Amino acid sequence: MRDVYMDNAATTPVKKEIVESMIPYFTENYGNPSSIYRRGRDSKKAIDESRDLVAKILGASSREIYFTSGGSESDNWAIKGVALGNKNKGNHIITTKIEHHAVLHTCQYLERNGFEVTYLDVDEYGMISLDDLKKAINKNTILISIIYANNEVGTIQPIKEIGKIAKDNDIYFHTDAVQAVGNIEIDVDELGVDLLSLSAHKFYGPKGVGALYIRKGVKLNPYIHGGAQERNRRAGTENIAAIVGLAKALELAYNNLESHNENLIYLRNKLIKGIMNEISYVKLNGHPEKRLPGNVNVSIEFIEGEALLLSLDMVGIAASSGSACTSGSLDPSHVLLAMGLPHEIAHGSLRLSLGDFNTEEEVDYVIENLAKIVQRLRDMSPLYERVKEDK
Amino acid sequence: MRDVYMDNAATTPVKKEIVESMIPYFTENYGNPSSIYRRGRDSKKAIDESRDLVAKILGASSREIYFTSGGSESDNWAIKGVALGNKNKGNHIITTKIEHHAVLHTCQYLERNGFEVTYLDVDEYGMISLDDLKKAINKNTILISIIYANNEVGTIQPIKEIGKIAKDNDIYFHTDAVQAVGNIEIDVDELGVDLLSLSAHKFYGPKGVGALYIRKGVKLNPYIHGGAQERNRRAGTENIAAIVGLAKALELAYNNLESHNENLIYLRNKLIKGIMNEISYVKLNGHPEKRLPGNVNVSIEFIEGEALLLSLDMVGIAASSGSACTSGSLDPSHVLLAMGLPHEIAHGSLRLSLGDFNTEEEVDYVIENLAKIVQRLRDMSPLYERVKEDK
Amino acid sequence: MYSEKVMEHFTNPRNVGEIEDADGVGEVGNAKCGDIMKMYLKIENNIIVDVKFKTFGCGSAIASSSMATELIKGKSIEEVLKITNKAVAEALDGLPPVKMHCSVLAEEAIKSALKDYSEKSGVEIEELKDFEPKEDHHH
Amino acid sequence: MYSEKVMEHFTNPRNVGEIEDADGVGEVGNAKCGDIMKMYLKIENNIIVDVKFKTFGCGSAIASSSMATELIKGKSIEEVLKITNKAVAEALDGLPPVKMHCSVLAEEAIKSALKDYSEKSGVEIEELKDFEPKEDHHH
Ligand SMILES: Cc1ncc(COP(=O)(O)O)c(C=O)c1O
Ligand SMILES: Cc1ncc(COP(=O)(O)O)c(C=O)c1O
Repeated sequence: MRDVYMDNAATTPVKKEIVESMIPYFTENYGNPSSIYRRGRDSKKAIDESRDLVAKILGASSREIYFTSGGSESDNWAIKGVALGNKNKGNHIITTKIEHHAVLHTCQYLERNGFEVTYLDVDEYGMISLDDLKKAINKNTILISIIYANNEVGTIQPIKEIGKIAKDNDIYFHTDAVQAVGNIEIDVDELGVDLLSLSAHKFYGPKGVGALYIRKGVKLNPYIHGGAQERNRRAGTENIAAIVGLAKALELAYNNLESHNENLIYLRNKLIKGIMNEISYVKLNGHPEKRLPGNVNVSIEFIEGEALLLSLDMVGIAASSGSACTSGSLDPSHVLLAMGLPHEIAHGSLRLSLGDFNTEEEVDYVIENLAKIVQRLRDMSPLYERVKEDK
Repeated sequence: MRDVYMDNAATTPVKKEIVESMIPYFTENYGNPSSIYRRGRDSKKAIDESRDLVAKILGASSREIYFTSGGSESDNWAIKGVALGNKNKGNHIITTKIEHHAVLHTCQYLERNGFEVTYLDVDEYGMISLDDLKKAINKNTILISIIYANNEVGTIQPIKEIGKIAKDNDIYFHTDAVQAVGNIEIDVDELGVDLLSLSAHKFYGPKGVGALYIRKGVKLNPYIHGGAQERNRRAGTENIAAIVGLAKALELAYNNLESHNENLIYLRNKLIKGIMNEISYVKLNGHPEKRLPGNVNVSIEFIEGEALLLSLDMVGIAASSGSACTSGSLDPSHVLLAMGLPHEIAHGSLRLSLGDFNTEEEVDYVIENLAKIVQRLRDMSPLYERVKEDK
Repeated sequence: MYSEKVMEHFTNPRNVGEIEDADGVGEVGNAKCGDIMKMYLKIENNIIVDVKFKTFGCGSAIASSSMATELIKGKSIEEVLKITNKAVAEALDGLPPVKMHCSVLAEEAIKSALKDYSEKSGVEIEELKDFEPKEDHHH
Repeated sequence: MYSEKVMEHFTNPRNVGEIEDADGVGEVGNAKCGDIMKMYLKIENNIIVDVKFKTFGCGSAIASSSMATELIKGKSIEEVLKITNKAVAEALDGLPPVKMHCSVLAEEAIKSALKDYSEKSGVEIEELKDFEPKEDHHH
C-alpha cells in the first residue's frame, strides 16, 4: 500500500542521522551530567555543546537556552513562569484566539487564578492586528504571548513588529515558535522576543524534548522544582540523548533551510493549485503568502473532515482536519472559527502538511485521490444534493 | 583503563534490548497518537500496550497510569496537583526531611504559597516514626508524601503502614518510588498509595520519561496544560519511543526481580564487608537490612567526599558523595544531616550504587583501590594526623 | 478506533441515494454540528420495501446510516420502531463513546421518515405522535 | 570541571607533609565546612626555605595548597605577602567559581603560618598585624 505522510505539522519522523547521533547516549555515554566522574563530564559536555549550538542558531547566548520536555512544557513554563513571577507588577496577559492549546489552556488556567487575559481576534487570514494589540495593552499587562506560525493554517504573525510594541511598552514577549522553528530563520534579538518555545519533533528530532529561550534578565519562576539542573531553573535528570538529537535536528534544519523551503513551497503551491483545479467549492484557509512553507489547509464544502481523513487513510494518505469529530470535541477548530469560518465549513477542513520526505509524485497522488474521495463523499451528502438542485 | 560504573542510583545505562525496542518509534512508527490514520493508531496502540503493562506490574488499572517527562515532573505534579486541587479542604502537607529535592523543593514552593508543611524527622538509620506521622496529622492535612526508598542511603520506609494511616485519616498518600521501582515488588492496592512517582532511567530505561500512578477518584489538578493527551490530564505530544522503552524496562526489571536482587545483595554485602575490613574509621549509613539491594553508603572519616570521587575516577570508578563540594552547595547532604551525622562526617560520605552490569571482580577492584585512595588522602589530612597523635 | 464493521460500512455503504417518490422522508441533525442524515422510505402494506439515505458526517455517521438502512429494510413499521440506536451500534460491533450520537441520529432519522410517512399517508403511528428529533442532539 | 593543572596538582601534590621543627604553622578552615588547610614553614634569613602542607578538603583545596607551597618556596616574606588567592588560582589555570574559596583558604593558611612565625620569632610583619583568617570564609 502507498504510504504518503502529509501530517508533518503534527509530528515528523526522526531523520536517520539524528537517531544515530542519539544512540551512544543510551548505552554508552549515559552518565548523569551532575556527576564529576568521566562519564558525567562527557554528558555535561554533550549538553553544553548542544546548548551552544541551539543558542548560536537562534542568535542567543548559551545561558539563555533551557531544555524542557517539549513544546507544551515550554509554553506552560514561559507563561505561568512570567505570570507568577511578575504578579506584583500586574495581572494582565495578551494572547490570541488562534494559539495552540498549550498556550490557550494555560491562559485559561491563569484566568481561573486571578489573571486577566485578552484574546486578540484575527482576520480572515488568521492575522492579528497590531492596532488591536496596542489597544489591548494596559498598565497591568505583564506578558504578550503570540504564536509565531499557526499549526493549523500556517499563518505567520508579524513577530518583529510585535516585539517592538512589547519593548516600547516594557512588557515581556513570548512566542510559541514550535511550528516556526525549522522553517523560518530566527534571531531572537532581531525579533525582540524575550521567551521562545520550540519542540524537536516538529523538525525531525525526537519527541519529548524542547527548549525555552529565556532572555537574560527576564524574571521567571521555575516550573519543575527539584535538582539544580538547567542552572537551577528546570529540575530533572537531563534527557541527554534527546537533547543531543534536538541540537542535531536544529543544525540540520538550519544548514538546509533554503533548499528545505524551496522544495516545500514548490510542492505546497502545486498541491494547492491541484486541489483548486480538481475540486469545486474549496477554500484555502490561512494567508496566501505569509504561511509556513509546508502548510496546505483547505475547507471542502458539503463533506465532513473525519470521513475525509478515514478515506484518505484507506489509500495510504496521512492528513489531519479541524473537524470536531476528529478530536471528540463538539466544536470544530477554534482557529478556523476565529478566522470567521462558519461551523459547517470548518467541519470540512483538511490540513496537508508537507515535509522533507514528500515527493512531487506523492503530491500528484494526493490530488488525484482527494478528488475522487471528495466526489464519493459528496455523492452521499444531502448538502451537496441541494447545491446541485440549486443549479 | 578500567571502567567500573557504580553510580546506578544516579542513572543506569539503557539495556540494549530496551534501546532496540525504542528505535522503530523514531524513524518508522512516529505517528502522532492523536491522529486517526494508520500511523497514528499504531502509536496509540503502542502507548496503550505500554500503559497496560505498567499498570499490570504495579497492580493498577491502565486508566490510573499517566506518562510524564520523569521523576521530577511526577513529583511536582503529584504534590502541587493534590495541593492546588484540594486547597478547599486544607492546606497542610506532611513529608520527611529526607525527600529528594523534587519533593522537598516542591513543598518549599508550596510553603511560599500559603501551604503548611511538616517535615518528619528520621532516626539514625533514616527511618521515619509512624508515631510522629500520626501526631503530625491535623484536620487540615490533605497530603502525605513520603519517599519509598531513599536515593542516598537506600533506606526503605514502611509504606504499607503509612498507607494505612493515610487511609484511616482519609488523607491522600503519595510516594516517590523513583528508587524503589525496579528493586521492590510493588502493588499499589496492597501498599495503599494514592499516587506513586517513577522514572525509567533508574531501571535501565531511557531518561526523560516517567510515570505517575493516580488512583481512580483522586482529585488532582493537571500540571502541564494543553492538548487532550493522557486522558486530558497531561498535555504534550506523547514521547512514544521513551514510553515504549519505559514499559519494556519495567517488564525486564520485574521479570528478573529475584535474580537482580539476589545478585545485587550479594555484591552489596561483599562490598560493605570489604570496606569495613580494609578501612578503619568507617561508618555504614542507612538501615542495615531495610535498604535497597544495590545501595552502599559509608562515611569515611578525615577525608572529603569530592577528593575521594576524583581519586576514584582516576582509577575508573564512578561513584557519588553527599559532600557539599560535589554539589557546589554549602552544606553536605540534607539526608545525612537529618540522620544526625555531624557535618564533618557527612562531608566524607561515599555512595556506591550497584547495578545489573557490576561484577564480583569489580567489587574487589573497588575495595582494593578505595583502601589505597583513602590511605593516600588521609596521609594528607590534618584531621587524621590528630587521630594518630591521640593514639 | 472503529470496528471493522464500521469501516466496512463506511467504505461500502449500503443503500446510498435518494428515492424519487419516497413515501416518507426524514432529515435530522444540522450542518453546524457536522452531521445531517436524510432517510427515504418506500413503504408498502406496512413494510419497508425500500430505503435510501444521504449523510453528511463523520465515518461513524455514514456507517450508522448504512447499518440502519440494512436493519430496517423488509421489516414492518412495528418492528422498525423497536430498533433502537443501541441496536444500530451493536450491529456495527460497537461505536466509540464519543460517537454514540451517530447511532442516535440514525434512529431519529428513521423515526422522522416514518412520521413524515404517517403525516403524508394518514396512517397513524401511535408511538411517533409526540416524536421530535432533537436537532442539536449531542450538544 | 577542573583544569589539567588542578588535576595534576591534586594527583601529585607537592610538599605534602609536616615539618617537625617548623618556624611557623598556620591552620585555617574548619571540618564543618569540609576543608582545613595546615601550612608548615621553615624560614631562614627572611626566606621560605621549606614548606609543607596537610589538607582535608576537596580536589581544588588540595591542589590550591600544593600550588601555594610551590609559589612561596624560596621566596622572601615580602614576596610571599604579595601572593594573593587570585595568583594561586591563576597558577592553576583557573578554578570553577564555586571553588574560588579554596584559593582564599590557601592564601590565608600561608598568612596564618607567617603570623605564627612572627609571633614565635619576634620578627615583626607589619602587613599581618591585624590579620585574622575567617574561619567560615565561604559561609
Ligand atoms: C504551535 C504549537 N505549540 C505547541 C505544541 C506542543 O508541542 P509538544 O507536543 O511538543 O508538547 C505544538 C505541537 O503539538 C504546536 O504545534
Ligand atoms: C528519589 C528520587 N526522586 C526523584 C528523582 C528525580 O527523577 P528524574 O531525574 O527522572 O526527574 C530521583 C532521581 O534523580 C530520585 O532518586
